[in-house]
Order: sequence, then structure tokens, then C-alpha cells
Amino acid sequence: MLKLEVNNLYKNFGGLQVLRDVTFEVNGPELIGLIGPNGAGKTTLTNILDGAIKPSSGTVYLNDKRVDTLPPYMVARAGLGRTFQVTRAFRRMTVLENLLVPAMALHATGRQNFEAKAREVLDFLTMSHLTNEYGRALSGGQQKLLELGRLLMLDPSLIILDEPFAGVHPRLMEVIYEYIHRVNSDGKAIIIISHDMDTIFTLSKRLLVLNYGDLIADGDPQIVKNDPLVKRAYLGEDEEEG
Amino acid sequence: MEHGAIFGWTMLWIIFWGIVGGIVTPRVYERRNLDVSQARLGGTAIGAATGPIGLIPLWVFSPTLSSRWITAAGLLIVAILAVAFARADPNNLCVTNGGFVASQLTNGIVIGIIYSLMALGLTLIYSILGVVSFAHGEFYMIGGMVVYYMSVSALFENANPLVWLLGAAVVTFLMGVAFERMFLRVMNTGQIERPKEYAILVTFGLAFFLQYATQALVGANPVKTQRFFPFPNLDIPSQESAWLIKTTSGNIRLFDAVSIPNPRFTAAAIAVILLLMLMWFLYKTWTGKALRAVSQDQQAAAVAGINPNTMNTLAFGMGAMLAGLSGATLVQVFAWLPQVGIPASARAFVIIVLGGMGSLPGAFLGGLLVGLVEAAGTGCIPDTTRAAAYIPAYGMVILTLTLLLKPTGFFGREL
Amino acid sequence: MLEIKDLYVGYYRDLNILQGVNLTAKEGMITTVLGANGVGKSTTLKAIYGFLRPNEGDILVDGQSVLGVPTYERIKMGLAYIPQQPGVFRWMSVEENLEVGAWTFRNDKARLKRKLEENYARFPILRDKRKQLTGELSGGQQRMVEIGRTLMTDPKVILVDEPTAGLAKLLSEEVYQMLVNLRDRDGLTILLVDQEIREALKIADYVYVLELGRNKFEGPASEFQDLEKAFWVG
Amino acid sequence: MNLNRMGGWVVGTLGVIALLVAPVWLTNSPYLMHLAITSFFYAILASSWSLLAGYAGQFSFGHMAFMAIGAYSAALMGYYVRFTTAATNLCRELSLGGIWIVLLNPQGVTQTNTPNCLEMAKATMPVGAIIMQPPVWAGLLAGILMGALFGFLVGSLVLRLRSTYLALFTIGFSEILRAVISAEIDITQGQSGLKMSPLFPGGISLFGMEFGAAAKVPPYYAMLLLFLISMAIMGWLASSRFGLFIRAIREDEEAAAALGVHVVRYKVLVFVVTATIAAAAGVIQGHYIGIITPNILIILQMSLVIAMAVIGGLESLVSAAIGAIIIEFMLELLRNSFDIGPFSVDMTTWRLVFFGALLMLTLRFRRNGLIHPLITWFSRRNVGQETVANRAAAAAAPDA
Repeated sequence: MLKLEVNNLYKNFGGLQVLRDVTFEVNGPELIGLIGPNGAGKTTLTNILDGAIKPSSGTVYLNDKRVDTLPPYMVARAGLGRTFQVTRAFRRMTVLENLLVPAMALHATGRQNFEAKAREVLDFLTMSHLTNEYGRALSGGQQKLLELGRLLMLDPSLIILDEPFAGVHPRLMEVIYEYIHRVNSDGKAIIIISHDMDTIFTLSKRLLVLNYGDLIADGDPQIVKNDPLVKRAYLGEDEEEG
Repeated sequence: MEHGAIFGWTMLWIIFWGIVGGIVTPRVYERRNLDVSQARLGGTAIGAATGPIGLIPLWVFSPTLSSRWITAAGLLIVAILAVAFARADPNNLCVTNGGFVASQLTNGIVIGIIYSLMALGLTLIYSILGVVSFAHGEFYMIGGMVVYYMSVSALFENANPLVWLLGAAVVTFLMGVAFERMFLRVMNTGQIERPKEYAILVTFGLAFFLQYATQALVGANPVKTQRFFPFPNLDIPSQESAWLIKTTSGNIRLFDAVSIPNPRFTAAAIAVILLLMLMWFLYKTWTGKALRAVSQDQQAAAVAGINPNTMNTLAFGMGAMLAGLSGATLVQVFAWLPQVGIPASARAFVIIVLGGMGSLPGAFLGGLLVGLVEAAGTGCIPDTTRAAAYIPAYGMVILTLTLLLKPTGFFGREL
Repeated sequence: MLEIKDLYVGYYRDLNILQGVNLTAKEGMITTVLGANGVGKSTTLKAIYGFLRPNEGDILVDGQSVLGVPTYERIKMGLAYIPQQPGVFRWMSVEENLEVGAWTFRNDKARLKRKLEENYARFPILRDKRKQLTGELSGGQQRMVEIGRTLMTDPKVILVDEPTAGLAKLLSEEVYQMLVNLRDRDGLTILLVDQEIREALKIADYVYVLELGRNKFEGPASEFQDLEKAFWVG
Repeated sequence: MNLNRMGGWVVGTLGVIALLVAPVWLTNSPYLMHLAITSFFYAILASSWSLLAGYAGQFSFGHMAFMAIGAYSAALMGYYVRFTTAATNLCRELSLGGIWIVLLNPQGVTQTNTPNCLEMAKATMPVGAIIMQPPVWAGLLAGILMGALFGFLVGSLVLRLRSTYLALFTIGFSEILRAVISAEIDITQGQSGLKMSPLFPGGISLFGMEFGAAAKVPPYYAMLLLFLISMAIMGWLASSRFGLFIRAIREDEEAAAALGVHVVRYKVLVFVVTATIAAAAGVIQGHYIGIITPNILIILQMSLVIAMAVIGGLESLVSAAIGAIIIEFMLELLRNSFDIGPFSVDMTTWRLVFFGALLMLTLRFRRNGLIHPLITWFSRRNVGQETVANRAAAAAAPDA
């Protein structure tokens, strides 16, 4: 059973407060949407969870193991996988090799043990015909899928997807939808960062809203939607209210 | 050295506390949620300068580390080292003879100005193209070669040395332009994958090519030109006591203490004029403004209608020309070989990293500093042959310290 | 004036941030493009100005396609662009910044002088600070420098990308007032992309709402009373 | 195992056999033997540089410095270290169960010569005490250790640097090393260089034949052996997780770390491995040539190695090695100067100009090198077909 605890996270860059007292928990295979206007601190939060940057204060526990002090590769091994907003396929490596990297980083055994699993993943992503192509030969959408595939090979308990739907073709979107559902029903928690409200509301069972470093809402999407704070963050200052 | 141990132990003490300060201070500042950007440099400087006396209050009160504090600590380190050196080696010229020290310092500044000129070219290229040219030293070498071969050619033998300089400028400028058009322009078209690595290797290849092409054309014998402009004989205030200025055709002596050889003096004078011309060009002409605009914000410059391709070519050509001109002024100072560009470019790299990549004032200040350090190193180390051989090493020590402590340099915009 | 027809733009051929956007900016009006962030508002402006190459579609200025024209020449077609991040030359003085704006007619001294005066009349504070480094100015003043520089060339259409992002409330009101003045006094056509829905609607003449790289709603600003409709998907 | 892979093995094995039996024909031409040995030396350096730059994306210009560190460590050991069976009580020494490792004092060149402490101690040492120069393998071991140590230090230092800074730093590191070696004349003899003993000072018998210390056949096999061993090690590394990880790091450090790759460890490790191999090559080459001078560190040497690796194919060990061998032979073939009418063309320099131009043109127009595309053409020629075939098969299958 996955458990993520984020306690009183603060982050400032120089004088700029990017995160202020962010606290939340993830229990079990939840499907969570993380939204907020530009500059709200979503990327910073992701980078802190992932270990790429250290919080100014506060702690993060993943499955009762403290991870905010760990470097990214240890956090990944502890069970947190993420994608990046801009696709980051390894361009001069084959699709198969791309998939082997996380598997072999996790286990110190030979590659033959993972090739079968990699082929399964490729089948699922409808990419098996591309097994030996180089990453750079893939189209943007295929690179996006490849990134999702790498996460399956890492087999984390919590996945953070950064803008998984940005710019993708509707047909591809279905594949990603299916991916999310399947991974979720396999018992993994997923946090989706997206600007695509439609998807967020359809997919997620719980919504976190960040605004200029504050976590202003956390709960059922339909309730969050009508929260005055959230409305103000998105629609601007309402003069009638003040 | 009579009491080398004193100096050695002082060095060890400084290094030890510098390391302690450099490691502990950032952690202290980070834990207190303070700005850590200066903590490593500041901690190292204060640790090295004052040892535990300064470090403990620093850790307890953790004040904001301004550059003034760091500069003060730096000067204190220099002072401590100077005192330790004087104690260790009381008979050294650097200790006993004030005139010698003044002379060394002046010569350091004089040579530093020329280093600056060359580094400015490199930093100009970097600020516009985002590329470090590993062939910078070869343009420097070619500038000198052009001057030498013009000075011995039948056609230009009796021409004013300024004509030779012009020739060097034209040749290196055109070579720079041609190279940029042929090999670097493709970087902007998206045809080249991983452009940074491509730029490193292709400019390195250019260095290799130019060096041996020059050697194939002119051979590997050292050449040197005569003094461009011999001094007139001056004795001020009077011939009997010329304590203010006394010149012979090959040397100038100021205040009866500072003596500068003519070639260095003229080279620096030309460099100063060139620097002023460069400033005039960059700040007063339309093209100069456009270059500065591109270096500060590429997108905004393009929006204003400035063609980035033209500016890239121009910047590379001018950078090459500045290197060529600094070589052209120095061919009357040093013996010139096809390989002479290598240490020169290594030095230019040190200077631009020290000054902050892409910063023009940084390059100027860095050049002066490297000139001074080299002068102090060569002048004060007792074993002169060894001191001369170690000249490139001083630059490397500076480079390593910069990369370790403050990778953005003096005025760095970004790493 | 400015027409965008069925535009597909993205960093890859198959990952299109814009998937068939159609927009028209009518002469002498403020046309505002709204939408949650990430739907491709800024991308649209970048594509119009040539920083991104469209995969499909066309961009017309006065009925003439700009697609083959390099970015640095689009200014000559009467286009101007004010990006989201202040694009001022930080280590140049205010006056130099404005002069760079006059790059395309740099040899016409009389015109340069006239345009400088015009800008100083428009933003008197800039006259006082004209020798100061632009990087030392406040955020609002930097915006003024940028707008002033953009106006040096007498553009017909200005593309404005979130002009008040990161500015204090008082300053943003000033900036919006500036845009209104540009429309009313100078008769400029403005294509405004914004996040501040309420404020942007106040000054807009015509509104487009994008969703995920596609047109969702459009209509005169007066018809846009239901803010939530513009934003939440119902 | 597919057909291509098998073809690769066959070609590789045939190549190795050819290299092993080549001395049978070459033995009458010491010149060709010398060329072969030198080309193996460069092949080791070019392929290890390609592991560093092509696989791991660390553009170091200090590779020859590691080679020099290896060679000088071995040479200095040969000069200043002796194994004795009795204490000297004059030199600095370390006792190891009956054997003393004695460190001689530098006798100096520039200043008045200081007497050799061992020579003076001989008078007091017991009769019959054996004084032995350290064997070649000890020097090799020392060279490798020092190479690894410096690889570790440089690797740890440049870890966080971006490619431009890394290149600047390593070029400076190389120059500083050359300055130190040239300046510390009392220890290194400066430009006149340190003599090194032959690889097999007492000669060796191979295949029932006796070879003297100056014969070319033993060093041929020594260098070939080192070449094959290092290719085997690097090839194994490149195809194992190590290779996978360093290539992932080259492509995208952040993404690799997010997938669980210990970026820091592998970046340092690749420096250590390549530095060690370069150092080993330096030791063998130093013993073979018999003298080591600071001139092995001039930028030209590094430029040549880079040209070899780039022209061969930076992203493949084998291509880089083949490129090195071909270019080394071409450098020799192009040695003969000639006259065109009144102009005499000094080919010793012009050939370098040619390779400089070729390096630039290769980078500009054939980023993958000139040899590598041939190899990939053979090994990957069916990938495209495979993709098409798989796609067709998928399309033909009824939707699930």
C-alpha cells in the first residue's frame, strides 16, 4: 500500500517564496490532479518530490522512508517515477535500450531478464514495431509513449505525469487514458499535472490546487471547482467580492 | 628560500581553513534558509583569511555576504601570504626592492591589458554565439605572423607599422567570417544535433588546421619583428636628474624605479587605443548597439528587426580580429611560432571564466588580474627558469579555484 | 488585418500544441484570446511572429501570407510583438533600448528623433530616466520601455502576451490603460493574450476562447458576461 | 542471435587472427612493425576517448595527460625506486618482510649534482645484497594506479561542469601537466626526457624463437594484447549496464537520474576507466620507445587522437580504433615530400593540415564519422525492414 506524506514544505529561491507550507498525503492507488496557474509552483513541487531540488524546510516521506534528503536516483529507486513536460527520450539509443535503462538501474542483473518485459510494455504501448529504432527516429507522440513505457519498467509505486496530454493527437490520448487507468488499477498512485481541465475533471478523483506557492484546495474535483479561492486564482480578482 | 617552512605552513593553514569554510558555510546558510549563492565563495575567503576567528562568528550570525566582505577577505589573504613570503625569504627582490615590485606590477598591468584585448574577442564571440572558440589562439598567432611577414615583405617593409596591424586585422577578420559562414551558421538552422559539442570539436579542429597550415606555409622557425615605434630620448625633468621619466629607444623608466621595455609599452598603448575604439564601436555605432542587443536578448533583438545571422558572423569575425590584433602587437615582444597560440588561448579561457562568460568588463578585469598574478609569480619565485615554466600553471590554479568556488566568475550571467 | 487560418503548430509534426486555430484581429480593435494556461495562447503569438514554424495553416497580414518571411523581417510588415517575459536589453540605457527599436530605419535621423520624442511624451518618466540602465528600472517601467521600443516602427498590429504577469495590481491597471490608449489614440490593432480574465475582458472588443489548441467560443466582448463559461468546461 | 550479429563476430574474429599472424610477414620490415605498434597505441587511445566523449558525452581534451601520467609514473619508478634485500639506512626506504623498497634521491641536473644515496650506501650494505630495478610489470601497475587516481580526481572535479567548461578545464589540465614535467628538470629531466627500459630487458622467447631486447615482435604482441584486452573490457562495459547508463547520461542527465541511474558514480567511473586504459597504453608505449618526454603532451597529439576518433566514428569503439589504425598508416604514407615545379611540398606538415581539414569536414557533413556508417549499414540494415514488416503485421492482425 503506497503512502506519500508531504509535510509543511517550504521552498524559497533567494527572496522568492515558491512554496509555502504545502502539506498533503497520498494513501493507496489514488488518481490525483494537480492544477494551478502558471508560476504556481507545480514544477517546483514535482522537482522536490523527485529529489532534484531540496526543500527549504519540510519533509517528504514515501512509504515511511524519508526521501526529501535523497538524490533523484535514490528517490526513483524508492518508488517515485515521473515524466517531464518536454519529452526526454534518449535520442541516440534504441527504443529497447531506452526501456532497459530504468530496469537495469533498479536491478543489478543482466539485460536478458528484462527484454521480455520490455517487449510486453511495447506491445501495450502499440510500439512493438519500433523496438530497434533510435529514439530520435520516433515522432513526438511516440517519444511521449516511450517515456511512459520507461516508467512501467521502473515500476514505481507513485507516478507523476507532467502534462501528459500536451499537444497529443486524440487517438494517442486514448492510449494514454488507458495507460493511466491500467497503471492505476495495478495499484499505483498517479499525480497528473495538466492544464487540460476537461481531462483532469474526468480522470481524477481528487484535485490539488496550487496558487503562488499555496496549496489552496485539496479534495473532490466537483467541490474544488466551486471553491471561491480557486475561482479567484483562475479568473482574477473579483471586484464584487472585495 | 631560507625559511620555506614558514611559507609552506601558512599556505597549508590557509588552504585548510578555506576548505573548512567552503564546505561548512553553505550548509549553515542552507539550513537557515538564507541566500547560498555567495556562501561557498564567502566561506572559503573568510575561512582562508581569518581561520576560526572569522568563521565562528560567520556561522553564528550568518550575515548577508556582500561582495565587499569577500573582496576584503581576498585582500587579507594576499596580505597574509605576502607577509609570510617576506618572512620566509627576506632576501628576495620582491621583499627588499620596492622599485622592483612596482616595476613588476606595472609590467603585469601592461601585459594584462593585452591579455584583456584577446579575451574580449573570445567573450564577444561567446556572448553572441554562445560558443567558445578553441581556435582563438590560432587567430592570435596568425595576427602576429601577418605582421611579421608584412614587415619583411618588399611591398610593406617600409610601411608604417599601423599598416601591418591593419593587414593583420583584415586577414583575421576575413578568416573568422569565412569560418563562421561555413561551419557555425548551420548551428542555427537545426541541422546539427547537439550544437554545443559540435562547436567545441569544430573550433578545435580549426585550431589544429590553422596551426599546421601556418607551419606548412612559413615553417617552424621563431620570428620576431623590430620595435614598432622606438622611444625618442627623453629625460624629464632634466638630463642630470631624470627622475621622472627617462627613456632610451628600447626602454622607459618612470620615477627612477619602474622600467618598462619599449615593445611591451607600445603593445599596451596600441591595445588601449584598440580597446577605446572597441568601446566606441560597441556603444556609439548602430552595429555595435545591435551586437550588444543580441548578446542581451536574442529574441527581443530579432523582434526589433536585427538579423541574428549577420550579427553572429560579424561577432565571430570581430572576435577573431581582436585576437589577431593582440597577436599583432605582441609579435614585437615574444618570439613567434605556429604553436604560440596554445598558451595564449588557454590564458584567454582562464580570463573569460574568471571574468564571467560573456561579460565584457569581466574580461577586462580578468585580463588585468591574470597579468598581475603572472607578474608576481615570475618576479618573486626565486628559481627563475622554473618560474617561467610555470606561467601557464598560475592561470590553471585561478581557473580551478573559479570553477570550484564561483563558477559564474566576477560578472557572470550564468554557468 | 491579421488573420490566422487553421493553424497547426508544435515542436514535432505530430504533437501539435495548436490544432486548427482560427483567429482574426480586426483593425483598430483589441482582440483578446483567453483560455486556461497551456492551451496554446502564447504559442499562437510565437507562431505569428515566426519563432515557431507552423506545420499547417496560414497567417495573413493584410491578406498577405507571412510564412516565408524570417522573424527579423516581420517587423517591416507592420507586426510587433511584446513577449511575456520582459524583453528589454538590461545592460543598455533606456534611450539605447528605444534606439534599437528604430533599427529598421536607423539612417533616418529625423524620424528617429520624432519617434523618440513621441515616446517620451507618451511615457514622461522614461525621459527622466533615459540615461539609466534599463535593468535597474521597475517592472512597470521596463514594460513601458518595451512598449515604447515596439512603437518606434509604427506597427499596425501588436501582439501582446500576458502584459501584466508578475506585476502589482496598480501597475497592471496602468498597463491595460496603455493598451486602451494605443487603440484609441494611435488606432492600433492589438491581439492580446491574457490570463487575467476579468481585466482583459474589460478592455477587449472581441474575444476568442481557446481550449486545448482549438477554438471554443468567440464573440464580441459584450456577450461575455458568464466568466465561468469562458473557463470551466461544463 | 541474428545474422548480422554473427557476421560481426566472424569479421571481428578474422580481423583479430589477421593481426595475430601479421608479424610472420611483417617481421622483415621493422618499419612496418613499428607502424603497427604505434597504430595500436593510437587505437587504444582513440577508442578509449570515444568511450569517454562519444558514449558518455564528456568532451575531455586531457586524455593524453592520463596517458602521460601512466608513462611518467612507470618511468619515474624505474628511475627512483629500487628493491633491495638489505637496508641502506641512507635513502628513504620501506621494509616489506625482508625486502626493502628504496626511494632514491633525485640527483639533479640544473643545480650541483647530489650524490646518489644508494651508491653511497653500497659501502655499508652487506656483501651479496641484491639491488634490483623494479620490473616492467610493477611500472605498469604503478602507471595504471596513477592513471586511475588522476582519472578519479579529474572526474570528481569536472562532474558538474557543462561541456564547454569541461573542455576548457581539461585542456588546461593537460597544459599544466606539461609545464610541471618540463619545469621539474631535477626530477623529470625536462625536455631531454626520461629513459625507460625495454619491455623485455633480458629478451624473451616466443613460439620457440629468441627475441632480443630491441626486437619488434615482443612489443608488437604486448601492444596488441593491451589493445585487445582494452577493447574487450570496453566492449563488455559498453554493452553492459555501464554502457547503457553512460549513454543515457550523455543523452539526458536529469531524465537518467529520474529513472534511477546514479549519475555521479557513472560519470566518475567513465573517467577512471578511460584514464586507466590511456595510462596503460602510455606505459607500454614508453617502454617500447625507450624514452618519454613532455612532447607527448603537446596539443597535436590530442588533436590526432580526436581526429582519429571523429573520422572513424565517435560513437563506436571499433570505428574509432579502425579510424586510428587507418589514419596512423596514412600519416606515414603521406610522409614523402615532393616538388611541384619550383615549390617543394613538405608533407610532414601538410599531412597534418589535411587531417585537420578532414576533421572539420567530417564534423560538418558526417557527424557519425566515415567508418562507422559502413558498420551500421551492415549491422542495422534490416531494422527499417523489420519496422515496416512489424507494422504491416500489426495492421493485418484483426483488432483485439
